[in-house]
Amino acid sequence: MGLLGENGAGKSTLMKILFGMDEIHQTGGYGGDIIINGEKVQFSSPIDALAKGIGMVHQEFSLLPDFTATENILLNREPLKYTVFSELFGERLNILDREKMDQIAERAIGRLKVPLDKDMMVSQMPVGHKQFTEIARELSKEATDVVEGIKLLVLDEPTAVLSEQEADSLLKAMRLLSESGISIIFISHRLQEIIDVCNTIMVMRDGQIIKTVPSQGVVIADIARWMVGRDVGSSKREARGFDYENTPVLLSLQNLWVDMPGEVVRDVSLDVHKGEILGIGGMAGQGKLGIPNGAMGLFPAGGKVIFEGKEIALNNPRHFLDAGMAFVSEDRRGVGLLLDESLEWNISFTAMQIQEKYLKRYLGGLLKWRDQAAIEEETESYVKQLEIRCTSTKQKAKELSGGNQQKVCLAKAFAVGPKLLFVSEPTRGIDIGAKSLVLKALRKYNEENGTTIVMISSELEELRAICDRVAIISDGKVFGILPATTDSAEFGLLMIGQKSQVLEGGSV
Amino acid sequence: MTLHMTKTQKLLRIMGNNMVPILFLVICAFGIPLSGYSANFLASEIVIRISRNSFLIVSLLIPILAGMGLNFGMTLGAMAGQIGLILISDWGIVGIPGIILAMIISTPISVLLGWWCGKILNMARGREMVTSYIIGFFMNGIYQLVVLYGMGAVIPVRSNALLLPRGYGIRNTVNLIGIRRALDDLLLIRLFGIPIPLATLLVITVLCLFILWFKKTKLGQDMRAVGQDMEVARAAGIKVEHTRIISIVISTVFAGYGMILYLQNIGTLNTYNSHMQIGMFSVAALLVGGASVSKANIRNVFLGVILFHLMFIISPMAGKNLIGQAQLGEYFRVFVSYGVITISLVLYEVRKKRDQHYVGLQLAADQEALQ
Amino acid sequence: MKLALTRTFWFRFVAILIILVFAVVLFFIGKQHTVLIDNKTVTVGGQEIRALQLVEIQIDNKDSMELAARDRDKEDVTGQKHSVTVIYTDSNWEEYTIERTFEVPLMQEMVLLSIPTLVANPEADQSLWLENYEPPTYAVTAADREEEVIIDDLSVLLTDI
Amino acid sequence: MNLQQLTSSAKGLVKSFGLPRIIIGLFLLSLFITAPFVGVNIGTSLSDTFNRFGMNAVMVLAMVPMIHSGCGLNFGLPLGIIAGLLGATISLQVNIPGPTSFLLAILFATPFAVILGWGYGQLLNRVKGGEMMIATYVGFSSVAFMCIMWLLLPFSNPTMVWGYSGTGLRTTISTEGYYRHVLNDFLSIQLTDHLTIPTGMLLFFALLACIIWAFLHTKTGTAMTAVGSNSVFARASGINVDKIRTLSVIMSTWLGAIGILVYQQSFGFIQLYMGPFYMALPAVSAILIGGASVNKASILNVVIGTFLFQGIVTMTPSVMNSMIHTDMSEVIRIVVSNGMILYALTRKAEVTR
Repeated sequence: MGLLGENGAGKSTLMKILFGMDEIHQTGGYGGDIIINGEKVQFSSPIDALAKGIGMVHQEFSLLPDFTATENILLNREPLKYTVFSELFGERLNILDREKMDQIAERAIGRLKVPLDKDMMVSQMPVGHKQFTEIARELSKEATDVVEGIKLLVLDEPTAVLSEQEADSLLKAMRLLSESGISIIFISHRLQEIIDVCNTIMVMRDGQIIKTVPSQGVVIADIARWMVGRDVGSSKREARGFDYENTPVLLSLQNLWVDMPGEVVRDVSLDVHKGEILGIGGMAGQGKLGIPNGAMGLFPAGGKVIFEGKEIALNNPRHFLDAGMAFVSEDRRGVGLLLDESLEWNISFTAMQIQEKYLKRYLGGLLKWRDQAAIEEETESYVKQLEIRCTSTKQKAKELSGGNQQKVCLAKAFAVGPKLLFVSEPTRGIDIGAKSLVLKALRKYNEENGTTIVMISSELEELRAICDRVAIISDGKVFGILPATTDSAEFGLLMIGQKSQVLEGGSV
Repeated sequence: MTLHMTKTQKLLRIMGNNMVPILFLVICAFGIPLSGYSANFLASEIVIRISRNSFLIVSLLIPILAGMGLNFGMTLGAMAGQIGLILISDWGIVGIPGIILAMIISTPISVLLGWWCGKILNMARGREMVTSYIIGFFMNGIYQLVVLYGMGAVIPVRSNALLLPRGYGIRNTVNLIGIRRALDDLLLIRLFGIPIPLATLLVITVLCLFILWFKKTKLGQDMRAVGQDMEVARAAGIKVEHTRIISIVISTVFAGYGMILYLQNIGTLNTYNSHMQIGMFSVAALLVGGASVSKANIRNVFLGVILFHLMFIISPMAGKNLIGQAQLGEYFRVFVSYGVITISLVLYEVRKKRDQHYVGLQLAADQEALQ
Repeated sequence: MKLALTRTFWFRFVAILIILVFAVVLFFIGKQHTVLIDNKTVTVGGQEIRALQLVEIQIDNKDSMELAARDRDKEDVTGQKHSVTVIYTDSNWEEYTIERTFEVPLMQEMVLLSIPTLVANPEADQSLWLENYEPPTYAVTAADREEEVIIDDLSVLLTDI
Repeated sequence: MNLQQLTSSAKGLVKSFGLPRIIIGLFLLSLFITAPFVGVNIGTSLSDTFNRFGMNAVMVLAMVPMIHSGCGLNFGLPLGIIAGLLGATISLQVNIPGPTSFLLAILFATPFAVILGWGYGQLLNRVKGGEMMIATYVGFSSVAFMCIMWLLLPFSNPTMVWGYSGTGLRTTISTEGYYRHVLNDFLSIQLTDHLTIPTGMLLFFALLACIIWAFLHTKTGTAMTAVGSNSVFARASGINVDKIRTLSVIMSTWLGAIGILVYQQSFGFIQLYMGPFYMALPAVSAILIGGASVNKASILNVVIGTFLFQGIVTMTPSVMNSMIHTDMSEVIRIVVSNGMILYALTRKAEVTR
């Protein structure tokens, strides 16, 4: 069974419900029934889900680097040899039964039929083998009197991090398992895999099941459409004609690589024209977030960034900002805000440091004094302009809601008065109202001040809504650039790494 | 992921990882001739130091295993041990029975203190070391409250030899004549004129064996797991907090025993000071042995005791012969002890950073390869 | 934390019990006493017993000591049960050996063993010739002067370890 | 209802002011109240408190810059103190009597403070996250190192070196005839025959405090606070975090140097060798008692903290002595100060995201 859908379509939420993870219970629980082998179940915690014989392999590994495969597979489930001390100090003082551990590990690995050395340190493993170790751990959970043997295995994007051949051997292993009577829910963005390996395909969007079809005879294009939703040409928006010939290139990235954990950019080359709004989309983990973070210099990066004809030295935000660019980070709490400080500080700080705004100068500029009045004034204006809901401009940033925090981040960037503005995931985790307001603000800012905006988002529709062009990043490279007016199915294809004929025509 | 390093880089890395022991070898190599001590004298001194200190140092191993860094809170154990000793010398219990009784008394105290210490350290996650260090100071205050004002007033202590003339509180120094070298002399043999306290060494060996055995147990495995990644361990259902606390408790109890063995060798208890510096010296010795904040084993302990105390023995004499001031040597060895800890702490942090940048370096390398 | 009467609990319970018992035993066998051996003329129940001219004393198996008249010596012993051997020669050079065992009260620091009394009536109960002895307190306190307590003394950092 | 409001507001007050501070405050208050009944002169104890306040306040102030830049509590204060000691000894060596020597001491101390502080800062930048532990040991090892230096450095002023050997500095050197009480006696006010206020010293502290306060309102000061509050944010705003941190460390070190000089001029002696060893802990706990946390501190914290801490240190011995005829002050000091540090260390861990 293959499960797929765009980011935020509700796949992982569904799985969390299935596992009774506590964040579900905290955030208002769920309705409906889960039925396993005809009996209705209600899991209050992952543990009793496991007890029912459901295993899950998460996207990010939970392995201990300096343990061998065996030790990881049997972590906290090691078979023990009796020692007399255990009578006194509890069974934790029993000796590990290494032989038995090896046996179990071997059996588990054997079922996968993969070349996995059970005595290899995880830290030395290629990423594929780590994946196998994770799966083997689930498989090794054999039937005991309390725990049922593994029956259902959930794989959350296992192939995302794998190379081709690794993926292949994983798929093989999956087939073996399903033949051996273990049902598998396989979440992936690589449609071809899904079609190859799965019996049934289920597509989700906006928390609903769109389609559930047998995999025979399904073509990728269909799936793409189901995923992205709207049918061909149904998108309605005022496309503003933007002629690229007569507008100079403001920023051009050349062979940019960025080491941003989870969002690695391998080799990106992009031209951004003056005054346009460029959208950058793509699946999570493909590297779209890495681009602005790298260009800004928040993460180690290499390659060329040329702004207004001169090259910007990388790995130092100062140069980036001095050049007249600004960046609204996707990580509001971590990078975007001084949570413990007032709005005034948050909004004025960058401008103050970079352009020496809001400063009184004494002793011939030797002493640069913070100009409280100017700061308040500025803050007030932005609070009005962006409708930031706050008790006062003195309020601490951490007390605001996500949406308002995002507005503060924008205000911070606007205060610098940038020529080019990177906006990363501006609508992540904020309510609909705030969303549209933020997007409007961006569009307005672009039209009034002619500021070039590069907007990174995983929500294709919002990109198509306000951008002129949308570039799709896949596997750390620009996979294609299309005018925002292009039919969303095309984007869907690009996102999942399928070249299409239209692309050549569409690309600028 | 393997970033290809040149031979020199590899060599430097190895040097860096063993910098401290190498440094000490050099110091000793220069110091020994300067001090002009005979090999025989040094040998016998070293043997004494090993039998005296290694138990204390071994007690540091388990928290490191559990990823809690160097347990400066071992001072707590030392205090417990001292309380045990004070009590038995008041009761006039002597010889081996005295030592064992002192250990029995110290155990519950150590367990309580250790438990409390572990709880605190769980609250101050990420900065265990500095916290355990401060805990040492804090408990020193409580210890003084008990020993200097409690004993004789609340806790019955009768012996005039122990009590201050004012009738309560223990004197600055307590003479442990009753148990002095009781264990050492139990099985004392001489090799080439070097006295070797077999009994003590035997006890230490047993402890080492215990440590080795302990690593094989489930608990040991859990501690290793917790030490590597708490979140993963928790996800696997290991009781992380509990495990961490246990590791501290064990360490504290052993520290208590270690202190008793240490003092039975010295023969006099420096009531208000003995425990304070013991933590520092043990940690220093362990680090000198090539241990790091995250990795330590029994080999480090003994290498450490030998090198560190060799330096300790020779430096005053060396100082005297060098500049004509023994005091200089004494300051020098204090400096070295602290310096060593500083260096290895710094190295540890720096290395942590370096490993984090590892991925980036690799990516860069790939890019270079491409262009 | 609730108390569960599991197997482990009982094991722990017993273990702790054993340790406690062991501790008590240690207390008994490890307790140190001082036996003062005294060879002075004493008067017991009105009649005077004269000190011996020369007598050889041995407590347990420690090396024996010789006491002339009016000598006093001491021996440190651990534990409660001990034996004393008295070897002396009377006026007509005949050698006698008296061997007795005696028991020191547990919390008694010092006992005084009067040889003449013992020799005079070797069969008598130990209470006759062995009496508890309290050291005169002034002996200790006299030496005392008010000493002030040094708490955080940094010189210890320099002292040998 | 009304009662509820009252209690809630009371709770709020406690929360805002911090429970431990309230407890300590009340304790001190009770000491002051009981003092006259047990025959302790309020006047003397007050002037003692003021005196000690002045002596230590600057060293407590030395915590502020490093806390602001997120370097944590400055357990490495002894480094600064050493710079101060070097300044003091050199100024005595130059042997110009009177107040001038104090200025000279500051003058000589400054370059050392800057150099040491810079190196110290470089080190701390390499060990972000583990600052406090390393700071502690940097302090200790530098003290131990200077012990060697005090023996070897070629000082010759007879008031400083050992009489018999003629080389090597004494453990304690009197500042008599040099800058002893230069600040204390400056405009000092004699209210009663017991109560005198060392105006000069307090003014000096006020001056330094104002400088720091002002600095925190400048561009760089703002940057420093931001670095401490969220270093990633600061970096994303184009600030050179390491540079700011180094600057803060230099400032702390310098203040430490000045602090010890103020201490000496009031105390009357220069304590060398192991003298500076444990001087960091009281300063650290003082600022924490004042309500600072591991990454937030204000001048107000310094003032409150120093006053409370020194108040307790001065009051407990006298009051305790006259009450129960035993001096438990030492123990109380140790427990309170270290307990406070523990409290801060654990509390910070809870709020970290």
